[in-house]
Amino acid sequence: EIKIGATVSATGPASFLGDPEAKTLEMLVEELNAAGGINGEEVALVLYDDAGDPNKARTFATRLVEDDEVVAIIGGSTTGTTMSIIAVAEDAEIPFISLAGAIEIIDPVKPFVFKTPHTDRMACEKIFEDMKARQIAKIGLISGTDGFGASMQAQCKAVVGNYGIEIVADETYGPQDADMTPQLTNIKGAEGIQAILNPGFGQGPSIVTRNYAQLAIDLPLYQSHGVASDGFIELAGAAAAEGVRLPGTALLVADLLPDSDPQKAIVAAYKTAFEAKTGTPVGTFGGYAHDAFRILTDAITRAGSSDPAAIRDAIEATSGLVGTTGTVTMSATDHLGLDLSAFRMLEIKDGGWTIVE
Amino acid sequence: MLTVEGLRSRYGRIEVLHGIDLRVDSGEIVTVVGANGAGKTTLLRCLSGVQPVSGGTITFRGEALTPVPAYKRLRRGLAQSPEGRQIFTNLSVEENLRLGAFLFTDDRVDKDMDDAFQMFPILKEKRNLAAGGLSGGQQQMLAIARALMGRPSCLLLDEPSMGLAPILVSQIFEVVKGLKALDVTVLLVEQNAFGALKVADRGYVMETGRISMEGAAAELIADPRIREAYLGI
Amino acid sequence: MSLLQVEGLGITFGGLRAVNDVSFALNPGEIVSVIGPNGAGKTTLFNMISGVYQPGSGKVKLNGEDVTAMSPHLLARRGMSRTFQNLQIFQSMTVLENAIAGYHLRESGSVLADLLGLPASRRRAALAEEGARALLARVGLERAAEREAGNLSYGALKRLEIARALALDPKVLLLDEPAAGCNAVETEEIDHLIAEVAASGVAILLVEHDMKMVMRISNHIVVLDHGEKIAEGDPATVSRNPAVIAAYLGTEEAAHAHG
Amino acid sequence: MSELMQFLLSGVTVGAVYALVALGFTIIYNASDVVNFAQGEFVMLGGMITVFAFEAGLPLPLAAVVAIAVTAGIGVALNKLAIEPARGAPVVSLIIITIGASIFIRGVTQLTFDKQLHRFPAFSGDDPIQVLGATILPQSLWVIAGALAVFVGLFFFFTRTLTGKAILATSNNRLAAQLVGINTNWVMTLSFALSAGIGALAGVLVTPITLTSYDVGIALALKGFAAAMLGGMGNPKGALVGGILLGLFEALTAGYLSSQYKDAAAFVVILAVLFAMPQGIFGRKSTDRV
Amino acid sequence: MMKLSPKSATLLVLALLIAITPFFFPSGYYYRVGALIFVNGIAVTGIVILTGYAGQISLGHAGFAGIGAYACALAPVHLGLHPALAALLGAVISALLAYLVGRPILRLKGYYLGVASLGFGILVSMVLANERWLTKGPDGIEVPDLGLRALLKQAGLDLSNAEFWYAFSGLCLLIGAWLALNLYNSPTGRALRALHGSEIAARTVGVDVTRLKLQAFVISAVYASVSGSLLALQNKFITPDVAGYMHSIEMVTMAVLGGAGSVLGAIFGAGILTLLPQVLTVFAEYEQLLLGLVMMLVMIFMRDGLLPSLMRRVRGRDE
Ligand SMILES: Nc1ncnc2c1ncn2[C@@H]1O[C@H](COP(=O)(O)OP(=O)(O)OP(=O)(O)O)[C@@H](O)[C@H]1O
Ligand SMILES: Nc1ncnc2c1ncn2[C@@H]1O[C@H](COP(=O)(O)OP(=O)(O)OP(=O)(O)O)[C@@H](O)[C@H]1O
Ligand SMILES: [Mg+2]
Ligand SMILES: [Mg+2]
Repeated sequence: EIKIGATVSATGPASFLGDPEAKTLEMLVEELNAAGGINGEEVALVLYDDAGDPNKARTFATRLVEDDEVVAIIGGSTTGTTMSIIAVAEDAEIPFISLAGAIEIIDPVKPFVFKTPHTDRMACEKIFEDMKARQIAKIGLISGTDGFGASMQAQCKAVVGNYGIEIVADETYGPQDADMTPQLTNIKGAEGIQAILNPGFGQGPSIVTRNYAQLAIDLPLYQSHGVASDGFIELAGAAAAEGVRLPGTALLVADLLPDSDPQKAIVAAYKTAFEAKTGTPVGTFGGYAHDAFRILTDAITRAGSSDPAAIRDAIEATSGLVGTTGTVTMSATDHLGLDLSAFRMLEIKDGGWTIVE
Repeated sequence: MLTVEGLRSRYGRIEVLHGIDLRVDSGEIVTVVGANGAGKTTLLRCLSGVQPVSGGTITFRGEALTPVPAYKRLRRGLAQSPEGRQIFTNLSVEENLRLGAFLFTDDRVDKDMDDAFQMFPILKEKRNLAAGGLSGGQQQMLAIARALMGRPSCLLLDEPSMGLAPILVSQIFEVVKGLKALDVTVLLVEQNAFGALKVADRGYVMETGRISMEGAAAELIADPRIREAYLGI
Repeated sequence: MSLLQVEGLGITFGGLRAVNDVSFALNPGEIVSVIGPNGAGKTTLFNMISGVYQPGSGKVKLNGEDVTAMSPHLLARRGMSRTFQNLQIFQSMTVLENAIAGYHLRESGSVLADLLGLPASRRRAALAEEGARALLARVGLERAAEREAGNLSYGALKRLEIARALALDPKVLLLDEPAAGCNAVETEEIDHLIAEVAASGVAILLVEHDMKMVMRISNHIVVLDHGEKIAEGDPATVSRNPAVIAAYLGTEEAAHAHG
Repeated sequence: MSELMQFLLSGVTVGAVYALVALGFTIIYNASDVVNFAQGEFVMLGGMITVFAFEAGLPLPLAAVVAIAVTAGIGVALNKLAIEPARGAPVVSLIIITIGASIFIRGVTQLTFDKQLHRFPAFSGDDPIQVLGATILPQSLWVIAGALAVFVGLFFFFTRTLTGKAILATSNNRLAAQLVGINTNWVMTLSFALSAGIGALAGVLVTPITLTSYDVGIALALKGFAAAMLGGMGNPKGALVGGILLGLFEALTAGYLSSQYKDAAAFVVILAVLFAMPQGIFGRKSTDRV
Repeated sequence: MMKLSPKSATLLVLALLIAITPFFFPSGYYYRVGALIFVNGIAVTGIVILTGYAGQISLGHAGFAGIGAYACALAPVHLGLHPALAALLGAVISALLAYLVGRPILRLKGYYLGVASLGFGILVSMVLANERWLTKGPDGIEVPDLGLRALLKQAGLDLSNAEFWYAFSGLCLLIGAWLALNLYNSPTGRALRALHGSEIAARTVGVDVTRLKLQAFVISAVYASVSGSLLALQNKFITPDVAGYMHSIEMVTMAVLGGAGSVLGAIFGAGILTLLPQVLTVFAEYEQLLLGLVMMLVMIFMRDGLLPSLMRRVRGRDE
């Protein structure tokens, strides 16, 4: 039996991330064992819910390593929890695949730490590329004060200059706020503003989108991958969400992909299985866990052993593995293995997703 | 009317009433005297149901009272003016009185309130003041008046004269006497044993949780032991 | 100059003149009683003197120093101590601890010493405990020392308050109805205690409705009605005053007071 | 000008949400001196049950009524199963029980329903209404009207009815309340039913604006608590004014100063107000004398 | 046989528990949980002084934990202080801040004090989350190593990370408990409990209530700060969550659950609430539900807190 450990934020403020991640992992383990496991060996998943609390995450990581004696860890839904787990994994020399966005996780490279989501910075870059193409030069930013929003805000501000774009208004909202019209009113009134970007997750972006419609702001609205799921359209309301653009993964547009697309088969399979099992629409975040699990099992298979060091080496040698976020090719200097092509710029039209060419 | 037999009660593991036998007949005024800590208050608390009974029986108008929860005892006609006054400090004087008649919504409530104001005119003056702002003696008057608002057939008074000016002390005893005419039975716990025994028909002496003496009030007043131990004469 | 001087003290509560222009003086070893009908303003007067209420007008002088509206803990330092008509007991502490609390000013040192449990701090605490036990014996509560104070009967609590107030070793002691809830015999005991304390040179200001006690031990009586001083003098004079009889004593009590 | 108007409208909308939660606190507090930290869960339940009843095919009004009734029932159960058995326990212990209850309710909700965000349609559509160059959603008007209606009802209840007085009497002096014939257990049951019902009503009204999920309760409870303290705990007037003021502070700070520190600014104002008025704006001083 | 004072008995029990339990630890993970219990125990001991002794409610003490934690993250980097000194600096800053904040808010009573302190805690956690330039924002910041373990290793005592923090936090807890127990029966402790019972009576016996409350607030803030520092140093990483209101409420809950009036009780409460989530992981989905249920049941059946109620029951059987 091969023991894989995971700690994700299945409850708490980051349950938007952790809940689909947990469900995905459970589903994939079942699938894998039904198909005969890895090299004939069963896989056991030890899954903990750290509720988004970094302190708990560290305790669970210790528990996974010391008590459950797992061969690798997946998890850390947020950057905070990930950073807590890293110290433990590095100490114990157990491979760890993170599901969080920050670039600090893999830059600088730490021997035993990997991650699957494209970085927040890449999301910003994808958005700014699209803005640049539309000749937008002045934008307003409105982000949540939670870890996701704050990290996106910082990363976007760091790279925005590269695209000749200027942020002329920068506002935030609390993760549980009920009304963002004051912030939007201020942004709307900023000199020469051409578009608004709202990185965040949870209810915030839905409320922003609705307030946007309420105030009849007719500037392009960009959201982030934080809300890349069908749920967002429903919560924001199809009318209000019309025309919203965001960088998403292939997962959301599985049916729109041409058959030639290498990701098509993978994302379609995951989407069908997940939606059948849980009854909830797939989203980007479950996809991260999906990819992490694929990378790990692929590595264990190739390593032909469940020795952590061997697994680590095999993960680093991952090449051309197709996941929901993109095609992963890792190296000793790149523990992420994705490029910007992992993202697709999506636009909401008539209550559904379309791919922006 | 009220019969107590072998009543025991305890706070935690410490028993403070060790089997009290006591009887109050209809229309009677009965007083209980005793030193500090004898258990007088505890006895009254048992009667009104706010103190658990660990043994013995209480019978009121022929029915066992022990299983009746405190809030239902007033319905049966048993009202109490408790030790420490226990008024609703945050409510106005008038609201206190109105709540005294919580069980009633008829016109008599207003009349009773007028009677109460007549008995203690100061309460009328202060009717809109939060009761917590009253002076000690005024609060005592309110506690008595509130108990009367419940139209009791049997009234339990715990040291009603405490904190009252001398002129009012005599008035209170007059009121107690007057209740007799209204057919209200009274069980009176008093430190002013002299005054209490003078208005009472019968009396009990309580010592550390037991009844040590009982008899007609006139006899007790004359008893030298009582005179020395409680009347200080 | 008297030890405690009250000059023209007054206060109003939402239009009601609870106390108006009351003056008197109190000397060491003297017992001055304040009497008057319910609501006359006696407790309010006490509250102003002891810094619980801020007087609207007038002055309180202690040992010649103006202490009007001074915070109670500072008054305590200057030797003033009191009991309460509405009991103020530290309910969840033991009887003994309640009494020791009265030694606060004499036993307390620095927090740091207390945190570290330094011998000096422990020594002071031990002294306070010794004194407190003696005081409890004096009010007849020695056997209840280890009981939780909230569990005592009303009369016992009254006596505990007196013990606590005495623990301060006060120069001026304010007692608000110390005998309420005590029978005639118990009242006499308190009576003796107060007389003893006064004899040791403490100035005592007393509010009490038990006329026997008041007449027996007071050197001087101040009578309040509706917040105003309506009479004052020695017990005999006051108890004969028709205004006092009408407002407060009633004819029966007045007869008692003489007989 | 129209900016200010927009800030004010936003503030009043959010403030009405807080006020509704704060109003829910008043009854249980008035009956028992306990701040019920599960109040936010009542709001959450109101929203969640409506969502699922609505999705199950009930018409929205009926779904809302079901949600309010069920939540009131849960309030009663909470009292019967957890508060009443702990009778006589210190107030802090009761508060911990309500915290436990809130965690428990959240856990059960997450199991019975799910962890997703939900909403149901606004009662009168989503077309904004223009007011002096600013806009407000019709649903906000519903929330504001709801807060006002609950306020009026509670105000009348506590000042004019004997039952209302009985509730106040119970918290003021439970022993005396029993002596005058008040069934204090029943008073507690009634208070929990009413509080829970009001909480659920709040949930029904605000969900189209704020969305709901199993864990929205904590934040709402916290803001409602702050609002209630600002206005003066236990007083319906205080809950209403405190809620609206808190909403306005937040909106104006977000609009004119810094959206990052708007919550902080709101608390600074609360501190300042409490400094001047230690019992909140309408709180009454306790009148116990010594 | 000499009769132990309650203070010595408590300390002895605590010391024995800390020393003996490791013999039953099957893996390093148990040391980690133990260390967390001790860290929480320290914070909760502070709450005992403030709430259990003096009767003042705080819903913002995590703010001080945050200051203690971030001092350890920031002072070594920006001021070049050794982490141990940084913790000390954190404690000093916490004490100062508690003094400044406490002066105005301690005039408030009950829930009003609760909401004011809650505001303070939220303010701290907002600053920690929002001032990215200093604190790196909500995603957290690294904390340098204390270096003590390396020193011990040189001295020939080679402890694993978890073992070291178990021992070190345990020692700190013992010291903290010792101080708090000293306080209980001291003049100051008595005065604190007196003002809890009746403020006005405390004043009339000469207690400077304002000053004393402030002292209790400052002392408890230092406890919270030390607890935060230990957590940060142990985890070598800290996020603003440490200052969040959930953490404040958790502290109070631990204290009340175990028995806010007694040091040992409160530490017991810290133990239970730290262990519970670890035990409940086997019930995965039901964890929250069970946690809430346990909290309710304990308070219903042991209204004065776990330990005092248990002790009473044991004693009751003796007689
Ligand atoms: N809440 C309580 N817990 C424990 N013991 C109590 C409690 N209340 C009273 N007692 C004890 O019970 C005994 C009887 O008290 P009770 O109050 O009935 O006396 P009492 O006769 O009314 O005295 P008093 O004249 O002083 O009012 C006393 O020894 C008292 O200490
Ligand atoms: N805080 C307050 N608010 C309103 N009225 C008050 C307040 N304090 C005192 N009063 C009023 O002032 C008057 C004097 O009260 P005080 O308590 O001083 O009387 P007292 O002489 O001590 O009476 P008693 O003998 O009954 O104790 C009373 O009429 C009382 O109602
Ligand atoms: Mg009594
Ligand atoms: Mg008085």
